[in-house]
Order: sequence, then C-alpha cells, then structure tokens
Amino acid sequence: MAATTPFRSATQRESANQLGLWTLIATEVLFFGGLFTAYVVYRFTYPAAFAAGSHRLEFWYGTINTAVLLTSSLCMAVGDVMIKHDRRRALQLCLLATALLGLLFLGIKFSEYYHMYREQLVPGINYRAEGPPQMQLFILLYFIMTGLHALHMLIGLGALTWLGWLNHRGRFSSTGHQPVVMVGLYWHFIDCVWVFLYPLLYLIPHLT
Amino acid sequence: MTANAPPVLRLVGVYLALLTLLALTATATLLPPGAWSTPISLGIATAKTALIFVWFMRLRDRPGLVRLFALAGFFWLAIFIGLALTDFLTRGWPA
Amino acid sequence: MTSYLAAGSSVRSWLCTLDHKRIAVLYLFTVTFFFLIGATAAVLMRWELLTPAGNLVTSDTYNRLFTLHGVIMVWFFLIPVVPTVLGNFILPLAIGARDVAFPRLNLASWYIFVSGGLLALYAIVFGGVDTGWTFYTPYSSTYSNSHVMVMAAGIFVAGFASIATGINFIVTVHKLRAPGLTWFRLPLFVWSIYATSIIMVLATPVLAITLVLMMLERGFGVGIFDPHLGGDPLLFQHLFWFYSHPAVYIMILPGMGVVSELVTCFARKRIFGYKVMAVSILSIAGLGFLVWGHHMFVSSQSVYAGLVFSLLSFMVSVPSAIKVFNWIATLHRGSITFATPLLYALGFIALFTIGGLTGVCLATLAVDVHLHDTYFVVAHFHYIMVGGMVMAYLGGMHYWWPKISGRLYPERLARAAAVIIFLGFNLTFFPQFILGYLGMPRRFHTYPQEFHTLNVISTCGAAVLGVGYLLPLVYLTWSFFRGPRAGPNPWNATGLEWQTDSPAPEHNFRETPVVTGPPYDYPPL
Amino acid sequence: MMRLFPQFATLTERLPEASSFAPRVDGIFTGLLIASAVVIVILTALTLTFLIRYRREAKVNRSAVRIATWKLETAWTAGTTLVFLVFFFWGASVYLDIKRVPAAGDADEINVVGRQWMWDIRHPDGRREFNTMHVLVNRPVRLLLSAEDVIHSFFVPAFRLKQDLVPGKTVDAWFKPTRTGVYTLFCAQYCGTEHSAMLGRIIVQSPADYAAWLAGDWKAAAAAARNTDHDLRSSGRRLFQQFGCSVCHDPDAFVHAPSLVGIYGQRVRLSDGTFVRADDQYLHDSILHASRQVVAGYVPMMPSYDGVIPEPDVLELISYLKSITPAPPAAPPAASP
Repeated sequence: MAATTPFRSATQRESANQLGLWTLIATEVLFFGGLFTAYVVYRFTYPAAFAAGSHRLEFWYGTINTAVLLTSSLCMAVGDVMIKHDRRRALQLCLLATALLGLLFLGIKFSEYYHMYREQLVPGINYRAEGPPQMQLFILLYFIMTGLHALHMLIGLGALTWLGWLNHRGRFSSTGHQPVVMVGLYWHFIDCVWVFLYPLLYLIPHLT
Repeated sequence: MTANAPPVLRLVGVYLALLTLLALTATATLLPPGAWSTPISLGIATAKTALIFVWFMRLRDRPGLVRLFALAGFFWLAIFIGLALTDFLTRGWPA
Repeated sequence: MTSYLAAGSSVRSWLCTLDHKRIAVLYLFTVTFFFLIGATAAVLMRWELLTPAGNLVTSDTYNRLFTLHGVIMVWFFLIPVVPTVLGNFILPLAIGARDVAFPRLNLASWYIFVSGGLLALYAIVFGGVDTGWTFYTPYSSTYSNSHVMVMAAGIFVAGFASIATGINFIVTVHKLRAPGLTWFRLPLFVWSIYATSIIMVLATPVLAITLVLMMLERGFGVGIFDPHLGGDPLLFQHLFWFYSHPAVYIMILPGMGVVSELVTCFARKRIFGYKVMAVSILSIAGLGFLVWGHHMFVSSQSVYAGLVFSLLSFMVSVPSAIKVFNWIATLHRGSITFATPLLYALGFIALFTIGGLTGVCLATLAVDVHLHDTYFVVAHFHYIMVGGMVMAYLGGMHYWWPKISGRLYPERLARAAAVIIFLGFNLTFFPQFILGYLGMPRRFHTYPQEFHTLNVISTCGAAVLGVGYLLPLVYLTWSFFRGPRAGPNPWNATGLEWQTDSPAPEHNFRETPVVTGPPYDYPPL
Repeated sequence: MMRLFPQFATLTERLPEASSFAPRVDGIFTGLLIASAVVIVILTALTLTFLIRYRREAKVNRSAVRIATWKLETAWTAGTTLVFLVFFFWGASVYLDIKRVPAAGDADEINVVGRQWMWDIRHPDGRREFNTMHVLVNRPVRLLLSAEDVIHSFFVPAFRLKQDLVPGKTVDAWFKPTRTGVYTLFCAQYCGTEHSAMLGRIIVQSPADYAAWLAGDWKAAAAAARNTDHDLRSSGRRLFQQFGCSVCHDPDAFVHAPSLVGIYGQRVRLSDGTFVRADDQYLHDSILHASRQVVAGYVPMMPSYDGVIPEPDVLELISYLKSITPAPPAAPPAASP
C-alpha cells in the first residue's frame, strides 16, 4: 500500500515525467491526426466545395483567436520562467492571464458557433446552406475539429486552475514545479493544433 | 534543467515573431489566390509550430530522446496521410 | 521480505494498490472474465454452425454473438492480455526496477479498462450489437438497430487504458532499467513489450477518433462518412485499419517476446541472433503501420494503393519469418527439456508459421480477391491470434506462474493440456481454411449444404479446445492454494526476475541489481 | 498434384474453375501451397531433429558452433525476400487483369444493385432479375455495382471474383464465364440481419439456351410463377417475402418497423404530426417512397423501392396488405403507434 517511488532520484523522476508527457503529445498528434487525414482526403476530393465552405466562415474570428491563443502561450512560457526564479506571485499572474486568454478564445469560438447557428450552418441541427452537398462535409469537419480542440482547451483550463490552486498553497519553487512544466507543454501543444487548424479551415483559397 | 531558464525578453521576441507570421499569413489572403497559397499558409503554420516547440516548449534544452519523441507523432501522421493518399489520389487511374 | 501477496489481504489493499504485481493480478482476473464471455459466444456460434440451417438462434442473435465474440476477444482480451498481465508483472522485475514509472497511472488504467468493459457489458446485456467488431459504416452509423453507441463508447474508454499502459511501459523501459542493463542486454520479452507500447500509443488514438466520428454520425444522423453528402465509407475503413492492423501486432508481438524467453530457457542456450531478433521486433512494429490497406483489396480502393499495400505486406512478413528461423536455430545444440512452457512455445511456433504462411497467401493480391472475407481469413487470424498469442500467453503464464503464485503446477496434467489445446485448435481451425477456399463467407448464420461436413469437424474441434482451455483454469487455481512451493528459480533461468523470491517480494528486490552481461547467459554445456 | 493430394483434388472438383481467371488464381494458390509445404516440411524436420537429438538426456556434442551468425541471417532474409517478391509480382499481374475491365463494347453490361438483402440485376435491354443472373458462356460480362443501403460484396467463388458494392459510388468489375452451369453468388461483406441469406445464382448458359431464355422463356417463367398463385393476395404474400418486406414488417420481426396487420383504412399519424388515411394511394407511395411519409415514432430507414418493384407487383402487394387483418380476438391493431 505504501506509495513508494519507483525512482532512484529526483532528476530521474523529472526526466521520466518529461518523456511521459511528450509521449502523450505524440498520442495527441495521432488523435487529431485522424481528423487531419479525413480533412486532407476530402479536400483533395472536393476542392471547390471546401473553398465554398471556408468562405462561409468568418476570417476575423479565426485570425483574432489565433492571436489570442499565441498570447496565452507566451504568458504560460513566461510563467514557467518566473517560477524558475522562485517568483510565485508572478507565476500566479501569468497563470491567470493564460486562463483568461483561454476563456476569451473559447468565448470568441462559441460566439462564432452561435453566428453559424444563426446562419443555419450547423449540420444535424439546422443546416440549410446553399451550395454543393459536399460543403456540408467541410462544415462538419470544421465543427468536429474545432469542437475537439475546444474540449482540449477546457481540459487545459481545468489544469490551469489546478496549478493556480497548488501555487496558491505555495507548492512550487525554483527546484520543484514539475506540474507547471507539464501543463505548459500541454497548453503549448493545443496552441500548435490551432495554428494548423487556422489556415486549413479559414484560409482556403478560392481557385477558379 | 532549472539552471538555464531563458530570458523573458527572448520569449517576447519569439512571440513577436509568431505574431508577424500570423500577420503575414493573414495578409497573404489579400493577394490573388494561386496554387501556392495553401503551401505558403501551411509553411507558415509549420514555422509557427517549430517556434513554439523549440522555444516555448523548450525542445532546445531537451535530450535527443525527447526530440525524437516529439517528432515521432508527426512522422507517423505523415505516413498515415501519405499512404491514405495513395488510395484517394489514384482512384480512377487506369489499371 | 514479505511477498506481494502477503502485503495485505483487505479488499482495499487490492483495489487501491499501486504495486504493479497486484495490478497485474487485477488485470488477470478481469481479462480471464472477458475471455470466458467471449469463449461462451464462440461456443454458441460453433454450436449453431453444426447444421446448415439456423436452428439454434435467430439471425439477429447470431450476428450479435459474433460481434460480441470479436469485440470482447480483441479489445478486452487479446490486446490487454500479455501487456497488462505478464507485462505488468514481469517488466519491472525483468529490468530490475521497483515498479513501473507511473504506478498511479497504472492503477488508473485498470479502472479505465474496467469502466470500458462495463459499458461493453451493458451493451451486451441490454440487447447486444450486430455490426461485427469492425463497425463498418454506413451499417454501424445508420442501419444497425442495436446498441452501437454504448459499445463504441466502451471501446473508446478502454482505448485510454491501452494508451496509459503504453506510455507507462515506454517510460519505464527508458528510465528505470537497472544499472548496466543496456538496450542490447534487455530480454526479448522487454523489447517486445516496448515495441507493443509504441504501437498502443501511436495507433490507439486513431481508433478513438474513428469511433467518435462514427458515433457522431449515428447520433446526429449526419456525418463525414455519409455517402449522401459525398462522404466515403472507405475513409472509415482507412481510419479503422490504421489502428486495427497495427493492433494485430499489439496482439502478437508480446507473444513473440514470451516465446523467445521460453525457448532459450528450456534449450538452455542463448537465443540465436539476439540483435536480429530485437531489431526484427522493432521493424515488425514499424512496418506494421504501413500495411493496413491489405484489408481493402476488394473494397474498391485504388488499384495502385492495392499494389503498394501488397508489397509492404510481403515486407512485414520478412522479419516474422526471420524470427521463426531464429527460434528453431536456437534449439540447435541446446539441452532440451520438454517442460510445459516449451510445449506451448513449440505450439506457438508451429501455429504461427501456418498463420504466417496463410497470411502470405492473403497478401497476394489476386488470391486475396478470392479469399477475402471468407473463412480462410477467419482461420488465418485465429492461427495468429489464438494459435499464436493465446499459446504464448499460456506458455508465459506457466513459465512465470512460480513467480506470480510461488507454487508449481502439476507438470503431467499441464503437458497434457498443452497437447489437447494444440490438437483441438488445429481440429477447429484447419477445416476453416478449406471452407474459406471453397467460398464460405464469414459472418454467416446459415450456409449451403456443401459446407456441412467441414463445419461439423470444426465444431468438434471447438469442443476439444474448450476442454483444453478449462484444464489450466482448474489446475492453476488448485496449484495456487495447494501446489508445491517453487523457490526463487525453479527453471534455473537467467533474467533478473528469477533473482528474487517467489512469489515476488513487495518491493521486488532487496537492493537494485547490477547487470554485467548479456541476456540468456546460460553456462556452456 | 492431384495424385499426391487426393483430398485437394476433391476440393477443386467441388469448386469448379468457371471463369477465365479462376485457373490463374488457382495457379498462384497452388504455388503458394507448394512453397508453404516445402517451408513447413523443412522447418518441422529441423525442429524435430533438434528436439530429439539435443534432448537433455542425449549424449551429443553441444559445443557452440563457430559460424558467423550474420551470414545465416543475411542468407535467410534475402531468400525469404526474393521468394516473396516473386509471389508479389505473380499475384499483382493477375490482380491487374482482374481489375482491367473490358471496354463497354467488348462485354455485356449488367447493372447490379445490392440492397438489404437481395441482388437486383438489370440488363441493358430492360430485363430485370432478382437474385438470379443469366449470362452467356465465353462472353465477358462487365458489372456495374452499386449499393442502396450498406456495403455488400459480390462474391462468386467459382469465378474467384469478389468486389464490394459501396453506397454512393458505382464500382465496376468483370468476368468471363468459361463453363455452363449454375454458380452461387454470395454477399461476402456483412450487411445486417439476413446477410447469410443474401444469396443469388449465376446461370451460365450455352448460346442456344441463352437465346431461348432471351426469346421469352424468362417472361413465361415469370408468368408461370405468377399463375401458380391463383389470386393476387397469395402472390402478394410471395412478393412480400421476395422483396424482403417481411424481414422488417412482420409483427415479430426484430427491426423496428410498423406492423402492417390491419393497416388498410386506418388513420396513421406521421412524424410531422399530421394524419393520413392508409388508402391505396398511401400504401402505394409508402412502398415506393417510404421516406416521404414516415410514421410517427419510427426512423426513416426503409429504402426507396421506386423503380425496384414493378407496378403490377406493387398492386399485388397492396392486395395482400388489404387482406391481412388481425385474427378475430386479437389485440387492437399495432399499426398506429
């Protein structure tokens, strides 16, 4: 029953955690990868319908959201540096900023969803768009990919809250802040997913 | 690994580079669309991801093994997409 | 030192344990339970197929039976069985570690697995699923009137257990090897578990997303595989097999690792071509990702994709063939005792060879056009999965039983069981090769008269096989309570796990062992 | 070969080689079997020799052999790879021929539609067959395969031919029958409840027989079949089963479809909340375009039978539906949920 550590040293534990999290990221790449594969296949098959679908999306929603997410990543990275210098308060501020920007991202995302609902563009609920039938495949992929991304953001926000609580209780120091590094890696990775979703969904050129 | 934390200023620099890339890819949509539009926007996305991986996720300071694992997922995804396309891109070719 | 079994006897001490050995035992009970469910379905199916007409159960029931059999056996028995039972128990011992890298994650994976299993059981009890374990759309997403959602959710959840186990083992092998235990000193079992974990981590997420897409399509009545929107049901198949073909290697690679241990131990010899064996394990894992399209030669996939996937499928057979040659070469100039584990290992080699050779038939394009989706395929993958993996699992279970239970099993009975299983297996599945060649499609509730005789033989074989499987269940249980004490190393085997007590102590080793030599370093004869 | 393996000989007798590529597929398969047999014999002989010779009790030389392991490993890796490559090319060349469908002019074209759980076969001249396909011997046939609901697979073992039918696309395939006779057509891709009953026959005829069939036998046969039923109702009952209606609509069927017992004349509530009377027109439309008026509480899953069930047959079906009323003391009709 006694929870004994399998590790022989703290360094060993740290590098094991790192490796574990990077393995998780590889898993996540393949998790989103299934969707990216579906996207690539259909985009090659129905280029015109995808371009038409892309033009139904609001360019500025996507662009602003990219900027928001990049900024939140910066805050997270700075927070990581702060705790390495034992600055807990600064870390707390960074975590707060990261989380608020994450929330802002989700807010923009959901207002975009609502906008599409008003435009009758939600498959399975009120899809009534003019255009080629395959355009609905694009819109479906849009909802599934961004929805899954938003779900990961929610998990990330939960993790940030947990970090904030731990930090509040003074659990982190320059020598012990593994959770900050772990959550940071996860948060940056979700950012990267969005970095690819942005051009794939919003920036399809209209070729004639 | 706690020893060499990167200066905050460098992170801000990376952030500005990321924003520049974003501005670049957003402005590119104003240009007349062409066959190169998508490769360019995906190239920029790759560059952004590389910046995030190397600086924000500090892949630079990690041992080779971790770098290998970081790339493994993308490598496998490339295999997946590539081999799936051997089917979808060659449909309808004569036998 | 207290053994891990004596470290506590309360329910809590088991259900909240962080000890990899106890978690292995929890998994042992769970997968055995699922095996019995899957086997019951198989018995009912073979019973139904005793006559050409469908007179035992209705078509709908039969379709639910083979789906149940497939889903349970693949995801709740074959995939977890060796990694989570033998892997969990032996891996840390074999690398001289105190536990796996993330003990809490290990326990969590068992709970996740059980949750997935409960969902699957719910789907079965409340009406079953009739899609086949492959869940092909649009049948699963639109036309099936059964509990597809719950079952798919169960598999989805169980997938996370697989991923958790995979991450845990990868990190364990990288970070927790004993001092001196370099990569090329690792036992091949460790190599095989490592390679398996890589597949689990990189393939399982694709299954997860595929099931999500299918469930969304079913739930909202609109989805990306829907032909009415221009969606392509073949895309589902690509996504599904990108996981499910590598999953075949999740099911066989650990078996290969186990057999390498058994052959060396009972031939008292180093394995022939150790490095080649290790490298071929890795290359099977890698190449295994490149061949999924061979499940789609007649699906209307492009001819060129067919050519590419056929060629790659032949290539993945090469390292498998090399392994067989090396096992046999290991016997040369050995000192062979015909202990039960070796009998299982020999059975594995024979059945795996037949399974592999018939796999080559199926990789051959024109022949696959005829054989695809017939009983030939059914026989082929049972030779690999049951003839291969289950034989290896039973062999490994006997081999490490002293380490798990501290006891010996009745040797004569165990040998008899191994022989009965081998004969029963062949009697069951060999006729199915012929049935398949004659054109009997799989998943058939009723069949034309001409296939009758061979089906009767197959069902008789299944009865023998069933008896064979019950025997170890009975005598191993007996041995756990009454068997003679084993001692730390009853087989005089090499390997770190044999350098500690039986049953293994709570913290594995008194002090961290130091490794100085290659694996399988049996003294010269 | 046959003398060596008498069992195998009877197998080829049981599965005739009835298409142009059947002997070629069998050729590769035989090659694979011989190669496999050689491998198995060698491996078994080696294993048994080692097992007996080096058993523990035996007093033999066990000193390690001084050989370069890598030479052996390279040898058998290269050998295996070479043999595999031979079979890859052999299999691929025949596969390409199976996939190289002759041009429209060089073959008879037949449309095949797979539907749960029947084969709907249409010849270009309007002839229509269910679960039976008449073809001329030694004349290539080009199949245009499509599926209406789920994936099916067109599998004729005697032709060594199999091709999936995928909803949403038309796939082509071909064969050239080389022997007259009747051959079983299976559905090889699992397609639901009656998958194993989705059988058909390919009837390969000599030119004379085929001409006779073409000249009118098929009409006469169809008429004869119809005339054996003396009234519309009983032939309607037969059609009810032939078209697979009974699979879903029988009261004890598992599929969740409205029971049709006593349906005629009832008021039926539709899923959009309106009511209609189940008159002849309603029944007619519901058979042909089921999804237009869905009964409340049911999923629109019935396929469209428009162009599938000929008009006279629809009328017979309606007569049958009118005739089925609940048994006298029966429960109230289940038709309107």
